[in-house]
Parts: sequence; structure tokens; C-alpha cells
Amino acid sequence: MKVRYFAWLRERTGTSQETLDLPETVKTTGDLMNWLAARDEGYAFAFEQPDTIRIAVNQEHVDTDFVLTGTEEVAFFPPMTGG
Amino acid sequence: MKVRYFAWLRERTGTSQETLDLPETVKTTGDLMNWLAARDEGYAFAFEQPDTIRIAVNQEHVDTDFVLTGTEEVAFFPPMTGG
Amino acid sequence: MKHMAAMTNTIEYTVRVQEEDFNVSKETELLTQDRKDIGAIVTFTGLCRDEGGTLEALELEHYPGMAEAQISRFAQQAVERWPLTGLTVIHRFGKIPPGENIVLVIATSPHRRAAFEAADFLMDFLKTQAPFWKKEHLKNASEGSWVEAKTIDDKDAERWNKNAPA
Amino acid sequence: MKHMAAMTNTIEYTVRVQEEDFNVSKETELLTQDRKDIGAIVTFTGLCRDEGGTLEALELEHYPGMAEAQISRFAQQAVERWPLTGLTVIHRFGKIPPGENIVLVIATSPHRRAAFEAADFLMDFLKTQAPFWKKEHLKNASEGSWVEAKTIDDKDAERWNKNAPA
Repeated sequence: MKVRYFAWLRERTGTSQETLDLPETVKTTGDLMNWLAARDEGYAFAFEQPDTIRIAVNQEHVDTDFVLTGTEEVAFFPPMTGG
Repeated sequence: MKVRYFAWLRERTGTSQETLDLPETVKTTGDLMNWLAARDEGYAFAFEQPDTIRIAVNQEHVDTDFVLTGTEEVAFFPPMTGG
Repeated sequence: MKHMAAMTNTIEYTVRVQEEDFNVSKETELLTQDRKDIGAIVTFTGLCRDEGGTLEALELEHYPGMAEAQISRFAQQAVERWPLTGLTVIHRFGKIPPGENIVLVIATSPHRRAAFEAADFLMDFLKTQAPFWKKEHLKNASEGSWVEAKTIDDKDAERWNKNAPA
Repeated sequence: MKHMAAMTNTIEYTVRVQEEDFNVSKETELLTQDRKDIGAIVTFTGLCRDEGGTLEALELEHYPGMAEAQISRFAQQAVERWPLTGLTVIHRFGKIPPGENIVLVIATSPHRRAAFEAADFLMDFLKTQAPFWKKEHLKNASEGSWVEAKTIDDKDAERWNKNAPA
């Protein structure tokens, strides 16, 4: 599964995108956030306030209870500040 | 006193502006409308529905009870349709 | 006609009533050149529609002097009510064929809501409070007919009494 | 990216996400040329402010693909909700110095309220729902800082759920 990070999530994880093989215990977007947060200090910092993080699956907004089955691309980013 | 007419009031009276000496009985803008309406058929037609007519004195909107003392210019016109 | 607002906190605005056409990008440039404090530009351009091909032209009559004064009154209200950096209002008169410009409002501000609301406010009051009258000349009619004022325009203008802006 | 709306009653709209600048009058001309059924053009241009001279530049990061898809989703909603004759939305990314353009929305319609509301609606959703992130680079700071989302922007976007348009 391709995972993408934007803005300060990209900076804190040190990664703009990566392809990950997820363990079977990671079933939802929320599980994925917890699993990523446990990877290293940078990821822990990036995901330390999960409530402020927005999630997109296959480029559409989803919540933390979204089931990842069939997902090609997950993205994590802060609240958007366009316009 | 200068009296001006716009849009269909101008067309019905056949006059865009005129200078009139008013009798003493004409004290308010409402009196003036009644007095003008009695002048001839064109004026009667122009002022037949006084409720639809807007009035400006010295280029500011006023009502029919406005006292004309000191007035230099009165204008009569339909509801505005600019913009 | 260039107006310098009386209060030091409010800005200069431009109001013009003219027969000739205007150029939106030129008027915008006048409000934005050499400044970097503008976050939002809203332009409203009102044009003459051909009404399904039936309209030959609109004839716009106005009350010279009072037209400028009324528009300036509402422009002054707008610069006092919203934090604008620039405001231009131009209204044409005379015979205007379909596809041509009638009216222009440009509002600039650091903030988008102020620019939107000021332009919207001015258009509502131009429609109902500025002494202009439109006569429609149709292609298949020998005589023109005066456009009637719409209740919806009065209702639009009333919004600004009820709701204080953010 | 040019989209043809699926429903026959709604119009084509243009959505572009690009690094290069845009020209407001050229984009307006594309929506108005050869037609005489437009009564109202509203343009919104968002620019980079210099924040009292402290800002060196804004850096705009975006999510390619999703940015276009999200803007198109709201553009589609707008053309279904208001009787528009044209709609263009352009959002830039990359490093943008003060005074330069960031975003453009142009809505054209026979009616002024539709053009105003559609442009206003799109800007509210671009602010809160399109995947762009702004980083401020200040003149006297070695590191940039991410702009935080504002609650007021969410409230602005919520207006469109509560109020059905006229």
C-alpha cells in the first residue's frame, strides 16, 4: 500500500511517500496511524495529535474507522489551508 | 422651483425639467404631486398612481410629507432599475 | 469623480457615471499596483443580456448628479463597514447593446469575506437606490418599454440591514 | 483539465492546478466570448499578502490528483446548484512572493446572485476542503512555518449547508 504524507507530516516523518506491507492487525486507517506512530521518533512526533490529522484513501476524505481492504493509497495531512 | 421628471414620468408629462412658480397652497411634495396631476391629461396620467412614484428633493430621497420650504429642485421618478 | 473619505480610518474610493465602456483589468490594476497588502480582489461586472435574442438594446437613463451622490453614499458606507484597501464603482448610461458592460464594482481587501460582502452590498443598493432606469428596446417592437423594479432586488438590499457583517 | 458535466442541464467547467501564474482577463474572456446571455461576471482573485513587509514568500504544497479531484467535485456541485453559464477555478502551487496571484474563481450567470454565491461557495470550500497547505517563509526567519487552519473558514463553509440559495 502506498502511504503519502503532506506538509508537517511529511517533514516530521521525513518521507513524502512510501510503499508499506502492513501486518494483518492493521485493519483501519486508525490502526494504521497507531502502527505508524510506533515506528520511530519522527513518526511518533508526526502522529502525536491524531485528532488534528486528516486522512484520504484513494484521494477521498475518510475517517479513522475506514477499513483499508482494497486501498491502494492512503494519505495523511494537516487541516487544509488552500485558497 | 426646478421640477424634473425621469423615465415614464418624463414621457407622460412630455417634460424632462421645468421651472414652476407654486401657489401657496402647495406646501409638501404630496401637495405638489396633486397640483401637477391637475395640470393636464399628460400630468394626470403621469401621477395617476402616486404610490409607485419616488421623490427626491435636492437630490435626496424624501416622502410625500416633505415640506418644500427652501427646496431648489424636486424630481419625480419610478422605482429605480439600475445595476 | 474621485472621493477622499472624511474619516482617516477609511480609504479613498472611486465612483464614476459615464457613457463610455470601462476596462475591468485596467480598473483592477489601478487598485492593486505597487501594493502587496491585498489578499482578495472581487470584481462584479453586470452586462446587457440579449434575452434569448429578442433584445436590440437597453437604454439607461439616469439623474446626473444624484446618481453619483447616491453611489458615493453607499461606497462610503461600504468603506466604513468593511476593511477594504480599494473600491471602484462605475455605472454606464446611454444605449447599451447585448454583450456590453453596464456596471462594475471592484472591492479589494486583505480578507476575502470583506471583498465579497462589500461588492455584493454595493450591487444590491445600485439596483434599488441609485437613480437609473432601464428601457428595453426589443427587435420586433417599435416602442421601448420600461423595466419594472423587482421585489427580489428590494429583499436583497434588506439583507444588509438585518445581518451585521463578520 | 477540462470537465464535461454528466448532466445535460449543467455546464462545462474548467479546473486547473498549476505552478504558473494566470491572467484574470484572459480567463474571463474565455467564458464570455461570442455569447450575449451573460448578465453577471464575478471574479475572485486571492493574492499573497506581504504581512506588513515581514513575508518573503508563501510556499504552497498540494496533493496532485486529489487537489484537482476535490476542486472538480465542488465545481460540479456549484454548476448543479446555481444557474451558471461558465465557471473557472485555478489554484497555483509552489513558491509565491507577496503581490502575486494564488487562486482564481470566475463564475458567470444570467443573474448576479447566482454568480456571487457560486464564487463565494467555491472559495469557502477551496479554503477548507482542497488539499493545499501554505508555509510562510518570513524575511527574518531561517525556517518556514505552516499556516494553521482557521475556525472561521470552517464556519464560512458551513453556511452552504444551512442556507439553500435563492
